[in-house]
Order: sequence, then C-alpha cells, then structure tokens
Amino acid sequence: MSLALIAALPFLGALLPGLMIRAGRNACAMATGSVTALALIGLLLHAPAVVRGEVIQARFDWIPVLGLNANFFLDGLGLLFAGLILGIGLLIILYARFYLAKSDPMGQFYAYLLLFQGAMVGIVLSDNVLLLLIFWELTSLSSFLLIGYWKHLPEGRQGARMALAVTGMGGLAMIGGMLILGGIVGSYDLTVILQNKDAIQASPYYLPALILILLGCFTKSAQFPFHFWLPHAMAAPTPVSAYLHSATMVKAGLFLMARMWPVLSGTDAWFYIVATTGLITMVLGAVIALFKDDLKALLAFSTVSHLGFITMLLGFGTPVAAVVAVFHIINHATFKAALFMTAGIIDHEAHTRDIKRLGGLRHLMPVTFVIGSLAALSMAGIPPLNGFMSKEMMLEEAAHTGIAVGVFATLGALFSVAYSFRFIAHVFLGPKRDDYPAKPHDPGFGMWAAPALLVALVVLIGLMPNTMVGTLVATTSGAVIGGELPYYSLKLWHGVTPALFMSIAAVVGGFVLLKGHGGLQRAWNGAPRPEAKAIFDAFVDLCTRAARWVTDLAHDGAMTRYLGIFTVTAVVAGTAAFWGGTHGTGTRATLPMTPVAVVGTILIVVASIATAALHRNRFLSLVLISVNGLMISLGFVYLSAPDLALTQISVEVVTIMLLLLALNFLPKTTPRESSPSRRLRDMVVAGIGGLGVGGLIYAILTRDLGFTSISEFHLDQSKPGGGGTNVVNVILVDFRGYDTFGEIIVLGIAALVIYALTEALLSGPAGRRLRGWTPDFPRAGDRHPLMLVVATRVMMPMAVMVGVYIFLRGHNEPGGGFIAGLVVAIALLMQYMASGFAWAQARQKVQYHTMIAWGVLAAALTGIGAWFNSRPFLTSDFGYFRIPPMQEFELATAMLFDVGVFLTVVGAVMLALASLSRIARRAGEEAATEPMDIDPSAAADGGSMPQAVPANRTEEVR
Amino acid sequence: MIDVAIYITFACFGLALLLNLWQLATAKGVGDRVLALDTMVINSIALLILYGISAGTAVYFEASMLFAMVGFVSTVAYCKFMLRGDIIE
Amino acid sequence: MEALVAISIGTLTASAIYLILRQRTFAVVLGMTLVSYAVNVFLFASGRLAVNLPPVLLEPAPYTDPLPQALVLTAIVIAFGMTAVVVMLALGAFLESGTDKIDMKDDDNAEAKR
Amino acid sequence: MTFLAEILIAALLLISGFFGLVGSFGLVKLPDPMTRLHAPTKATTLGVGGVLIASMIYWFVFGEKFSFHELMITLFLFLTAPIVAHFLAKAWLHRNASPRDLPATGRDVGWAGQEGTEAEKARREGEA
Amino acid sequence: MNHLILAPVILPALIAPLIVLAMRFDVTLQRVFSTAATAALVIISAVLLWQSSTGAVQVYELGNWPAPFGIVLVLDRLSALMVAITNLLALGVVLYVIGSNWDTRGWHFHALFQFQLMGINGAFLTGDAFNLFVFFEVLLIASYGLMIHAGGAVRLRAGVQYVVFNLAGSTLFLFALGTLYGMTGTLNMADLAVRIAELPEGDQALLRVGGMLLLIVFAVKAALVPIHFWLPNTYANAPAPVAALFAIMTKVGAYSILRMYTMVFPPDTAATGTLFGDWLMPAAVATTIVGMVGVLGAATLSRMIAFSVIGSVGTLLIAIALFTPQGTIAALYYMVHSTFAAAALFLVADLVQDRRGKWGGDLTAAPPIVGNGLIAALFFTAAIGMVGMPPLSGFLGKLLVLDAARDHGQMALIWTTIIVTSLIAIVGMARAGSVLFWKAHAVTAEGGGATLAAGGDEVPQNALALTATFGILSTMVLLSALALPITGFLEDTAAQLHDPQDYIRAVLHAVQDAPADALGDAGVDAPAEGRAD
Amino acid sequence: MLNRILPHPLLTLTLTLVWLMLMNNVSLGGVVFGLILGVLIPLITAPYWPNRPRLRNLPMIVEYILVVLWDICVANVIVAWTILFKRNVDLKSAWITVPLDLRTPEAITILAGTITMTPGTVTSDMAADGRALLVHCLDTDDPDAVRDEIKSRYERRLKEIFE
Ligand code: NA
Ligand code: NA
Repeated sequence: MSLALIAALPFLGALLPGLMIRAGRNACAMATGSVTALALIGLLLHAPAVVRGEVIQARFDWIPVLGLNANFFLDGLGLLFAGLILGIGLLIILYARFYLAKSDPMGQFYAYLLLFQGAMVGIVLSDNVLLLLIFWELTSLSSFLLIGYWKHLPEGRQGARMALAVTGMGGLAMIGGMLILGGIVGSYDLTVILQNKDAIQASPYYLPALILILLGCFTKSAQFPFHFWLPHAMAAPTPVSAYLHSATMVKAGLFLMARMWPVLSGTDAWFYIVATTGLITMVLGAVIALFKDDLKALLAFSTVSHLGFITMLLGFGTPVAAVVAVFHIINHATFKAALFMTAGIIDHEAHTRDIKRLGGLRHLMPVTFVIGSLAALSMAGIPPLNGFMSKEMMLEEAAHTGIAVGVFATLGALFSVAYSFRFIAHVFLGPKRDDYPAKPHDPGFGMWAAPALLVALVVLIGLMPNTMVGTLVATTSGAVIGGELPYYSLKLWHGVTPALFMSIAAVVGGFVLLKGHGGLQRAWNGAPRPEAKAIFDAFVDLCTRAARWVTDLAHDGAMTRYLGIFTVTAVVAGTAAFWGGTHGTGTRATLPMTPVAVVGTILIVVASIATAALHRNRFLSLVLISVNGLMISLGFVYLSAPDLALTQISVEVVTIMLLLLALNFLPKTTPRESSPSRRLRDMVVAGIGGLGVGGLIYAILTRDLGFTSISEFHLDQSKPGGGGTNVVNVILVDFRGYDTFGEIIVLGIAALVIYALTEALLSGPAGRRLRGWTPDFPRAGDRHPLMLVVATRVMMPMAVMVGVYIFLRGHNEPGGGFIAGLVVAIALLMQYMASGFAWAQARQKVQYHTMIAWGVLAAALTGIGAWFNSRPFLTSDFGYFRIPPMQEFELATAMLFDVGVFLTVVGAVMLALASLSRIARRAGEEAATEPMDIDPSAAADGGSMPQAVPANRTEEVR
Repeated sequence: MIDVAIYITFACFGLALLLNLWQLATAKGVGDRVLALDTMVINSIALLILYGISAGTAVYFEASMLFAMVGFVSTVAYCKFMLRGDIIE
Repeated sequence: MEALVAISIGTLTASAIYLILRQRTFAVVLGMTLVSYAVNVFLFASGRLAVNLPPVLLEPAPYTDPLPQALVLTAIVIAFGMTAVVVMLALGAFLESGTDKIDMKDDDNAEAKR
Repeated sequence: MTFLAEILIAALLLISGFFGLVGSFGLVKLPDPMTRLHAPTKATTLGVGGVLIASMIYWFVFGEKFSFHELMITLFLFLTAPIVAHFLAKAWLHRNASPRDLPATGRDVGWAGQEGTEAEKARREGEA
Repeated sequence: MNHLILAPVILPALIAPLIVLAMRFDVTLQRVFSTAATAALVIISAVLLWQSSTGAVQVYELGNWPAPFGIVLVLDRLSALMVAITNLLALGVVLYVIGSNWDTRGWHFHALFQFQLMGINGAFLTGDAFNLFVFFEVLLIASYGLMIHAGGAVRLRAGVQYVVFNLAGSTLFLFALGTLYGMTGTLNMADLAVRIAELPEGDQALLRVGGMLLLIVFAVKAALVPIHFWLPNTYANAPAPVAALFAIMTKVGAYSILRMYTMVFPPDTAATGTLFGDWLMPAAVATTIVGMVGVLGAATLSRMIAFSVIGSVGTLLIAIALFTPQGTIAALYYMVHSTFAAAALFLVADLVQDRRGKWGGDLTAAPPIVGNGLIAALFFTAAIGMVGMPPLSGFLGKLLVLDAARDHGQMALIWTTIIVTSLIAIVGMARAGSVLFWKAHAVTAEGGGATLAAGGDEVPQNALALTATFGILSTMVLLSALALPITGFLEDTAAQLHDPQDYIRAVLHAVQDAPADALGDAGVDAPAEGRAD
Repeated sequence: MLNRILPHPLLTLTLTLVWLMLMNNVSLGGVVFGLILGVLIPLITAPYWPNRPRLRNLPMIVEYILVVLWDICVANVIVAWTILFKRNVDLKSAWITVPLDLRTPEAITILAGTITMTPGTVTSDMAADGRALLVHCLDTDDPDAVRDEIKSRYERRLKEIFE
C-alpha cells in the first residue's frame, strides 16, 4: 500500500463515522476500526522491507515552486511511530466504543479521532518538512477539537484553547526553523536534509533554526517550561488522553527530535538545551505528579516526566542514549496507555478520579487491579517489567554524562517510584470504602481487553526483550542514528553497575517518600508555587485586554483623526519621495500675470479661506463655495477650457441645490467643538497639505513636458477620425468614450443609491422622526411666488432650447450631452422651484429610473453596435448628410452615445432631487395643486386658496 | 482705441469684483452676501463678453449665457432657502 | 500666471483639508466640494496653461492640451455623483441617529442592528 | 466708418465699465440692505448691456458678420434681474421686517411674505 | 479582436439597467437575471482564464483607437485571474443573498450588485491609468450603495465614514494622475512604463512624488496601515454578504500595486528604484500586526473578521512588497486564498448573527443556535483558513510568503511578524469560536433552556445560503488540493508580470509597428493605420 | 387641432427667434429647424403653462417696450448719481403700496419687473390676495407721485395689452 494512501486513509475514513453512526454505535466503531486496521495492515506489509534496511518512498508534486511536495518515506523510526499510532489507535477505538456515554455524539468523536490519527501518521511518514509542518499543525487542530469534545465543560474549552495556543505557537516557531533548514540545504526533503549535517551545523543560522524547531518539539511534548498545558488537556475524554497525551501526540516532539537527531545533535547547543530541558522536565514532572490527587493529572505529569526522560536521552547526543530513548518510547507507550485506560475504567465505574475518594478497589475490581498495578510497576521501573530495563539503561547513560546529571536522574526516578506506588496503594490497596460515588466493579471484557493486551506486552517485553522488540529497537535506532548502531543489549541484568545502585536508591527512596506522603502533601499544598494555568490565563487575558485597548484606542471611530493621519501620510510620503530624487528647476516660459487674473486669484483665495473660516454658518459657507465655483469657471474660460467652464458652473449650481435641500433638515449652524490647539493643529496640517499640492503643481507648470503628449494624436485625429472639431468632446465620446461610459454609470448608480437610501430612511426610524419634524426657523408665506412662476413659464422652454442647442453643437464646439443634460435638468429644477415638486411632477410623464436605465443602455448599445461592423466596442462612425433646405449636417454614432449621457444626467439629477423632495413630503409638507399660491386671475375677488393635499394622495415617484 | 477701452473696462469690472468680494466678506446678513454673489455673476458675464471681444472669438459666448442662467437659478435657490427652507417644496 | 494657479490650488486645498478635518459631516462635505475644485484645476493644469487657445479646431492652431480637460470633465461628473451620495448619506445618518458628528466614538463597536 | 465704430464701441465699453463699477460700489456704499438692492439690479444690467451691444457692433464691423446672440443674454438678464431683486427683497423682509414696518396693503389681507398662505396659517394654528 | 474580453464589463453593465428598467418591482425576476448573469460571468471568466493561460497578452482597443491614444483592455494571466476570482466570489455571494433574503431588505440590491461587478472587472481589465480611476469610482459608488443597503443609524454613520475616506482617496488618485500625466504626457500604463524608463533626470523627483501618491491611493483601497482606518467600521457594519463581496475590494488595491509597481515603476527604474518597496514593506508589516492584534481584541464577530481582513492584507502586501517573482507567486496565491477566506467568514458570521437574535455578533455567551454543530463546523473551517492553519490554503499561502521573504533584508522582521501574528490570530479566533459555539452549551446547561428560540421561526429556510457558504469554503479546499496546477499558473503569471515586455509590446504594437514619426505628422494617414482591424 | 399642435404660437415664435440667436445667423435651414424645435418644445412644456393669456394691441406692446428701455437708461443714470454723489444720510427711502387693477399673472409680473428695472424702485412683495404690490423707493420726496406714475405709465399700458 502506498505510503500516501496509508496517510490518507484516516482522513478519508473520517467521513465514515458520521455516516455509519446512523447504522448504530457498533457499526460506527467497526467502521472506524476497519479504517485504522486497514492502514495498519498496509503499514505492516512494508515492515519486512524496512527491517531489511530499505527505505520505502512515495512522491507526488504538490507545490514545486515552494518545494512543498507530498513526499513520504518509511524507515525504522517511521515504522515504529506509525505502528504505535495505528496500533494503539485501534485499541483506543475499541476502548472508546464502551467508554463513551449514550449522550455523547460518537460519530463526531471517531471522525475527530481519525483526523488526528491521519495527521499523526502524516507526521511520521513525511519526507518533506513543510508537509510535516502541515500534519504537525493538523494535530494541534484536531486535538483542539478532541479536547473540547465535551463542549459544556469550561475546563474542556479552556484546556483546548490553551493546548492550541501553546502547541500552535510551537508549531509556528517550527515553521521558521524548518524554513531556515530548508534554506541552508536548498531542499525541504527530509532525506536530503538528513544528509547535510555538516552544512547545517556550519551555518550561522543553525542556532536559530535549532531553537525554533526545538520550540515546536518542546511545546508539543510538554517540556518545561511548556509542560503546563498537558494536565489541562486532560479535561478530554479518557480515550483522548490515553491516545493523544500519552501514546502519540506528545511523542510527536520526541519523534521530531529523533528524526532530526542525525543533523541537529552532537553540538554543545543541542546538548545543553535538550538534555537540560529533558532533565528538568523529568524531575519536575515527577515531583508534581506525586502531589496530584486526580488520577489523570497524576498520569499526565508522569507523562511529562517520562517525556523529559526521553528528551534528556536524545539530548545526550550519544548513539547509545538514542537507542535507550527509542526503547523507552516503546515501553512508555505500552504502560502509560494501559494506565490511562485503567484510570478511565475507574472513573467510569467509580464516577470519580479523585485518589482521596478511592482506595481498596482491589477487592471490587480485581482485573483492573492487576492490569493497573502491573502497568504502574513498570512505570516505577520495577523488574522484570519493560519499564525497568529502559530506566536502568537511562540511569547508566546519565551516570556517564556527569555526576549532577546522575543525581538528578536518580531523583527523577525516585519520585517516579513514589507516585507509581501511590497510584497502586491509594487506589487499589487499603481498606474497601463505603463512600464511592458509585458502585465500582470490573467492566465488561470490551473495556478491559485493550489495557490487558498492553499490559501483556509490558510483561512480555520485560521478560523477552529481544524476541519482542529487539528488531524493532534495532531498526528504529538505526534510523534515528543514521549510521552504525552502537553496542547495547536489552536485558534485565546488566551486572553491578552504577545504574543498579541508582535504581535501588530510587526504589527505596520512593517507598520512603510514599510513607511520608501525607506530610509532604500538606507542605506542598501550603507552599507557594506558580500555577501555570493561572499564569497562562492571566497572560492571555492581559494580551486580549491589551489588544482590545490598543485596537479600540486606535480605531475609536474618530474619523477626523483618520483623515488627519491620511493627509499627513500623503504629505510626508510625497515629500520624502521628492527629496530622494533629482529635481531640476523648470525652464518653461511662464505666462504673464494679468490684473484680472490677479483679481480672480484674490477672490478664490479669500473665498476659500472664508469658507473654512466661516463654515459654522452653513448657509453662508455655501454662498462662499459658489464664489469659488464661479471664479474657477471664469478661470477655465480664461485658460482656454470653455467646456470645463460650462460644466463646472452648471454642476456647481446643481450641487448647491442638493446641499440646500439637505441643509433644510440639518442644523443650520455648526457648534464650535474643537479646542484652539486642535484648530491650530488642523490648520498646520491643512497648510502643509496646501503647500505640498501648490508646490507640486507649480513645479509641473514651470517645466516643459519631456515627451510628446498623446493628446497630439487627439488633436490630429479629432476631425478626420472622430468627425468633430471640439477635441475635448471627441475625446469624451470617442477617443475615451469608455471613460465617459463609466462616468455616466457612476452618475446612474449615485441616483439609485440615493433612491434606495431614501426608501430605507422613510421606512425606518428616520421616517417616524420626520413625521414629527418642525421647521427650525419661521417660514415666510407665499411658497410659489407669482413672479417666479410666470418667468419660469417663459424661461423653461428657452432653457430647454438652449439645452438642445448645446447638445447638438457639442461635437464641434463647446457643449455636449453632459452639459446639455445639466441645462435641461436646471430648467426642470427652475420649474420645480417655481411651482413645487408635486405640481411639476404631476405634469412629468417620464420616470427617472427609466431615463437613467435608457441612458446607460443607449450608451452601451451604441457601443455594442460597432460589433456588427466587426469593430471593437464604442468604435464610432459618422457621415455628412443633407436634407433641403438645411445645410449639410453631420450625424455621428457618438451623438447617440451622447444621448445616453444626456438621458442619464437628467434622470440622475432629477431622481436625486425627487428623493430629497420625498423626504420633505414626509416631513409634513403639503403638495401644491396649483402652479402659484396667489393667482389674482383665478377668483373674482381675492386670490385662490391653495388646498393642501396629504402626502399619501399624491403620486409617488418611482 | 478699443484696446485701451477694453483695458479700462477690464479694470472697472475687476475692481467691481473686488468690491463685491469686500461686500461679501464684510456684510452683516446673508442676504447681502447673496446679493454680492449675484452681482459677481453679472460682473463675470461682462468680463466674459469683454474677453470675447478682446480675444476676437465667440467661443466663450455659451459660457456667459450659462453663467446668466445659472446665476439666476442659484440666487433664487438661496432666497427660497432663506424664505422657506425647502427650495422645491 | 502659473504662480497664481498654484496659489489658488494650494489655498483651495488647504481650506478643504481644514474643513475635512472638522467634526460635522456638513463641514466635511463642504471640504470635499472644495477639494474637488482644487483637484480639478490641478488635473487641468497638468497639461500646462495656455491663454485663448481652446482646443476647438474651428479656431486656428495652436491649441492647448485637450486631454486634461476631458479628464477633468469626467472627474467633475464623478465628483458630482459622489457629492450627491455623500450629502444624502450625511442627511440620512443625521435623520436616523440624530447627530451629524462624523466621529463614531460612542457607538463604535455597535453591530449593524437590523 | 470703422473709426466711428471704434469710438462707439469704446464709448459703450467705457459706459458699461462705469456702470458696472458704480453698481458694485453702490453695493458697498449704500446704507441698508434694501437700498443696496437698487444698485446692482440697475447699474449692472446696463453695465452688461453696454458690453453686449459693444460686442454686437464689434462683430458687425470687424468680424464682418451680423452677431445677435448677445441679445439672448440681454433678454435673459432683463427677465431675471427683477425676479432676483424681488426674491432678495422678500428674503430681507422675511428676516428683518415686521408687518408694522410696512405700509398697509389696502386690502383685507397682509403682504404675502409676511402673511403666509391660508393653508400655511391653518397648519400653524393646528399645531398651536 | 476578442469581444469576450469586454464581456465581464459589458454584461453586468447591460443587466443592471435592465433590472432597473424592467424588473425593479419584481424581486424574483431580479434574482433570476442577477444569478444568471453572474453565472455567465463565471463561465466567461473561466474561458478567459483558459485563454490567458497560453501566455499571450490580448489587447482590446476600445473605439478602435490604438494605445496609448485610446483606452485598451488587456487580458493577461493576472487580469484573467482577478476577474475569475471576482466572479466566482460574486456567484457565491449572490446565491447567499438570495438564500438569506438580504436582497429584499432594501432597494436596488441586484442592480447595484451588477454595477459593482462591472466596476471591479473593469478595474482589473483596463490598461489605462485614468480608466482605472474611473472604474475605481464605479466600484466604489456601487459599494457605497451596497454598504448602506437596508439602512440603519449605525450603518449609515459608518457609511458616511466609508464614503468620506474613499473620497479623500479618490482625490489623491487624481492628484497622482495629474502629476504622472504632467511628467509623461500619457495615461496608458504600458506607455507610462516606456516613458518613465526614459524620463529626463531633472523630472525624477516629481515623478517619484506621483508614484508615491499613487501608491498611497492603492494603499487606501488595500487598507494598509496607517490609512486602513476606513475598513473596520465599514466591514463590521455592512450587511455581511456585502462585506463578503468586499473581500475582493481590498484586493483591487493590492492588484493595482502589483500591476503598477511591477510594470510602470519596477524596482530597476532609474527614477524610483526600490523606493516603493522600501515604503510598502514596513507598512505591510504594521498592517499585519494591527490586523491580527485587532482579531484578538475585537468584541464582536464582524469586527473580528474585519480586522482579520486587515491582517491578511498586510501579509499579502508583505509578499507584494518583495517585488520578486517568488514574492508575487506567494502574493497571488495568498490573495486568492484570503479573498475566499474573508468572504466565507463573513457569510458564516451572517448565519450566526441571524440566529443569535439580540446577541447578534457579540462575543459573549448566548444560548446555542439552531444548527449549532453545522455552523460551528463552517466557522471553524473558515477560521482555520483565515488564520492560516493547515490543511486549508491559508497555511500554504503563508508558507509561500515566508519562503519568498527568505532573501529580503528585513527577513527576520517579516518572519517574526507573520509567525507571531498567526499565533495571535489563532488565539483570537479560537476564543471567538469557543465563546460562540461551545460556551453556548454552558449557557444552556446553566439556564436549563433549549436552543435560541429566535431561531425557530425567524430564520428563513436558507439551504441556499448554507450551500453558498459551503461553496465558498470549498474553494479553500480546492486551492489547497489543486495547488500543483494553481501554483503552476501563478508561476507563469508572476513571470509574465516581472517581465512586462510582452505586455508592453502587445499594448503598444500599433505605435511600435508604425514608423517612428507616425505620431508627429500622422495627418490623414494615421486613421487608416490606427483603425485597421 | 391647431391648438393641440401649437399650444403657444407666440412661444413658438419666440423660441424660433431664440434658436436663431443661438445659431447667431439667419438661414433658411436654421429657421426651419428652429421652427421644428419651436413646435416640439412647447408641446413638452405646455402642461407647465396653463391658462395662457391672449395678447392684443401690438402697437402698444412696442410702445411699452420703448418706454421701458428709455426708463431703464434713465434709471441707471439716476441711480448712479445717487450712489456716487448723494450722502447716505440724505437718502429718503420709502415703502409704497401700489394697488393693482391688473389680474393676469403675466401682466402683473411684467409690471413688477418693470418697476424694478426703472428709476429707484424695487418690487418687494405682493398682497396675499394679489391685488397690491409692495414697492421700495430708493430716494423719493413724494411716494404718492411714484405710485401714480407707475399706475399711469406702466399699468395702464399693460392693461391695454393684456385685458
Ligand atoms: Na468611438
Ligand atoms: Na424701478
């Protein structure tokens, strides 16, 4: 079976439990088990070859540009771990079938479990460190889901998050380390990396890479000072603890250290970091374990201690130590998984895991007692069990390394004995109690089968190590060391060695310690010590608070500051860019300053400053804006831009009218809110902004263009190619007609947005508020004065005529669809002002929505028309025609396009104003039914009395 | 002769614009300022026509026509606002 | 002449920025209107200045650069659409919330309530 | 002929400049808003009118074509100037004058701007 | 002449007015047309993507005017890719909107939506700098409408901020364009590239100013620190599906930076050199930090997602700021990924908020919602994608970015930033998910209540919405699973971007093929040349 | 029928003239096109001008125009004189009420406009029943005389034209 398939099987299988759970819990467990079994079989089929020393590979390209490929390989180390993962996995699946309660969603559990299993198998089979990283992070994720499986338990949630945070952090650090490693070697393939020990250790990046990778390993394997997450992950259901937190996931760190051992070990840095960490963890974990009353917590810290044990061995950097590490990995997996399951059984049966509430269970649960005791004795390192052998070999190695190391290792072993004995003594021995929360008895076979099998292994390996695991240890060690195996022997009796004495000291000391446990426990409980979880929680909480504080401080909705920062950024960056480049003074001849131009400039300067200075009187500031608009239009005329002048002046008036319509409902004055210093600051920002822009344009204006502008082409081609003499208009409707197309769409969208917004306003709280709205200043009588009405009657047709004129001449002289549209819109506005919106609207046949839509469609369809001539979109055509008695005239498709522009402009402006008018109507305004309020011709004596019509009776605008 | 006259007339209307500005800046009420703005528009129209004469082109004519139309509409709008608040009720 | 144009653009921009940095939406809208004037003239001026050389081929050559004028026309129209929307939006925000402050310090974290 | 035209044009221009200036000066000089209203509505119309006529003559004599589109602007200004003045006056009255300051209408109703329409009145009463 | 290049622009531009014209009172018809158009756009962009994969740069000369005198649309790998993700995302969003009835909560949703697509597609396809501005405005103004869809006080106030900030950005855009035109006399991007390479020395300082202002404009769109402030309030207060669509909006800024600063101002330009990368990189790093810290600090779901968008933009811009082919590959991959990740998160957020009643998106415990498990799964999947954990594409994207940054001078800073902020984001998202979906059970346990009653009747039957969410999520799976062909395409795309000569040649062929003096004395002959088919 | 096609014949004429003014030359083509527009535009705008008045007495119209034009010139000179040479304290401004005999809105508008354009007077408001005008005098010793002149010089002629 391909390695890729072995890794993929659990992932694919993860879909099964969810489906099979409908067929029952047994079916679900069977399906899950089958998947694992299948993968295990696939793996074992490779075993003979691996034992022969072959390396099995499977390679698929995934992201070659990154060097991340789906490459797998299987050697001894991989075989051991994959075997453990799948083998113990199988047992856990069996165990969990009986462990989980009816109310627990089993399908979900098995799915998560298989995900996790796949990730673990992936880690140990990866031949690409980036791929390995992926699986690595996947284990963090899937364990997050498994730890948090019991969602209602706060410990589960917090434990899951803590585990994710800590191991996630390590995993992320490891990314850095792996990337460095890959950079040094030039490949992310493990098989390549493993052959580049010299290059790696000679690189200046060796140490950072080492530290980063070890961070990943240490966090995953709960090494000091990252050991604290593991006990809290015990909130997970016991099968999870047994699987993840004893047998597999926590060993991923060990696996990686072992995997990298050939290239990373052997340096001082490796030794000091890894061995020291391992040693401290081993002792500390054992000490804490002794004082834990929760069975699972005890086992958890024991696991921490044993992981430290193995880490230390790997840290020694000697081949023999590596062999011992491998051996203990196997041993620990067997007895610790059995112990976890035992703890689970006790919890399941006695409904408590608290040692203080247990004791005397050997009478009630004899099978469990045997299993648990044998496993615990192995954990304590009592012969002839497998734990004894690896512990002996470890002590031997420690003794060779140095006196201090030996002493501390013995101390660790001593505490290990103590808590192991405590496990046996305080749970099973002693008198039977009558206050168990439930009536404990041995569970059914299904539940104890798995731990029993494991304990059988514990005993068998202890008795016949070479038969049982000799080959496995040799093959695995060979893979770890990556070279010749050292001399070692797996046996119970090594003769009288320092290790023997250390062992004896540990066992005796452990006994003594257990005897004095009561007093020690009180001392321990009384002693102040840092509670890792509290510190972690406080730290995360602090970070969260700090993050919230700083985020909310910076993003507090203070738009004024945002805009200030924006301005300053633009000015600073622009200035910096300027100073970094070569700047030659402009040599372009400047135009003379005429007195009228000076006057115009004075007007603009004064009016714009006055707008800013007097802005708190809102109406007045609009008047001042008008002055600016007027003068700029005048300036455009003076500087040869008649089209711009026309557009600017007409847009300006429509804008002002919009602003006036809005201002009606807004406060008429702005309160003075900013402090003088704030205003000064804003003035400074504004000043430098103005200086920057002014300086920039001055620099541009005073230099000649270094190239021929593309507009030379437009001037050349306007008449022959575009058929018009007003080059600006030809650019708008032809050369750059596509811009104009976008522009009218902007206008159309603006109107739609305004309309939609009005609808939303009228149906929301604003609509209710408007109903109760009263004008904030007294209104004069005479809404529609007679004089204006009459004048409009004459002027509107004239203005429409002007609009037609401006439209028709646009292609050849200043004008065009846009300006024409505005002129017509202004004419309509005049009518609306004169006789009121309702009266005018009632005489208006075309809907503005329709007008906008037709405008856009007309422009688009004109453009598309060119396709039928097999030309690109917006290709124009024109011709000259003559219908007597008129002169020859030109027709261009561009004019059709301009019709679209015209319609959109009129529709958009009017729809916007209509929307505002609807707001006014909601504010209690009456619709006029007569063109003028006072009509002396209407009644014989006295003016007509206009009748108010409620808003809802007048036609709504759509 | 025409050039001199044009020059003087330019000066007159330029000065007129400055006077309008003065009024705009110093007037007490908003109404006076709207009046000043309206006068400004009228003076601008004169300047535009004058510019057309001095440049010998009719290409700026439409601008002055539009100025007249727009100046009227905006002044009326301002006044309607002062009178009624809503300009197109 | 160039200096006059630069001064005008600079002053318009400065006044506009000052207004944009105010607390009330109306002032900000005024600022936006002013700055769109400034940027229109800026864009226009990027084709350099010329007096009485409108790009209308009925007049004799030479002509001023017509392209920036076309660009400004597009920009004016777009700015108009944008101004219309922002005015309306400011009004809507005022009518809905009762305040025309542009800063949202009080209810910054409030979710969209439907 | 040309010389005469030149004189005529120059004179018209100067006249218009004069009236334009006087109109704007009156705006500054006259004492209260209502009096100020008189200045520009009259003086400037003639100011612009002069330039327009000058332009027509100019084109007729020197441009060798009969230009009369200036009439369009004249028409426009004559049509709009009274309305503008009327509205400005109404605005001023509304903001600054009370019915006591004004003469009687001679009718049994007040001035439109001061009085408001019947509908308006009814609504105000309804609210009060 | 391939009219299909225009289709992503013209199709929505026709559909939108048609909707306004003929069916503005009929939501069902609107839905049918809007969905059909969007689906058609997906197909069209798939064809375009396939066409672009040959490596040929196709140019569409609008109005039959040759570049640089007229406006051209340019289809290369990058523009095809961007158009494709836009429309794919849009299809998911429009289905979600229909499924969740968001389109009936206000007016003109579908018309604005189509216009929005038109604007975005247009921005990606154009080869003209000023036209880019125009389409920026189209997409912005449509986005204003969508952002305030359905109204509400807070949303409208946030809308004002959004509009005002972007108006400021648009203004700066014009200042920048004016400066560039003033220095080069052209607007066509390819032509700009040619001319800038030959710029007189004395003009360099001003050109640098123009380039820098333009960069700031794009940085505003991309929401780069310190000009990102518009984003959190906007995204958090926009209707969630609209926010999902907006996931592509920041990418418009990123795209523009990529396009402009690899072709027009590449790092080997004499005038500008590495100026832009030097400024962009620290800003991108700061953006990543600000965004991810915000994820941790956010008090509401949508605000958290909004900050995650900022953070992802930061990472994206880090990759872009490298201005190397490797960096660009990473950037493109991460860009595609983060678009869908953000969109998926926003859609899930909407599902959550819809069901949580008065609790909305507050990150405080509330009773569990209807379909807690399913929605939790969707949330965690999207969150995994966003924070960049395997197996979804976020992790691959981050690996690509990290790997590409290897040789950069600020490598240590970049790596530290990306790695540390990933952790922060993981913690933040895990906290949020745990509060929303797990703590809910604790609330039930304590209160003894059932799931949130509000869910029962008020939540519409939204299988379609769920499907749409699922569809968008699955793109991240596909991105990951199909990384081989995708990164292959992106590798070619990056190569095309970093060697823009093909692009420039394709756009300016008319000029370069014609005699050198064709421009000066084109006279009457040129139209025949210029307008030939 | 004709009324349908030509709702405002005079307006059609005016618009045709406007068109010619806009074109700034007189040609057959121009006249024809102007006429077409002059017919079309009133068709669209007719609803906005209900109750169109009928004009009679063409000579009187011409006379009226000439009188007003002359008065405008005089007005300008007088006002200029007042502005330049009269001290502000010497100004005697006054409000006067001008009762109206005219009923047609168009006629009243023309009268009000004329008042504004001619010496020292501005039409400021109208009575709420439309039967009187409020006129402001810039500088007058005898308000009643002003009122009488308005009535005799302008209103009388307008009444002949309109009613
Ligand atoms: Na065309
Ligand atoms: Na008078």
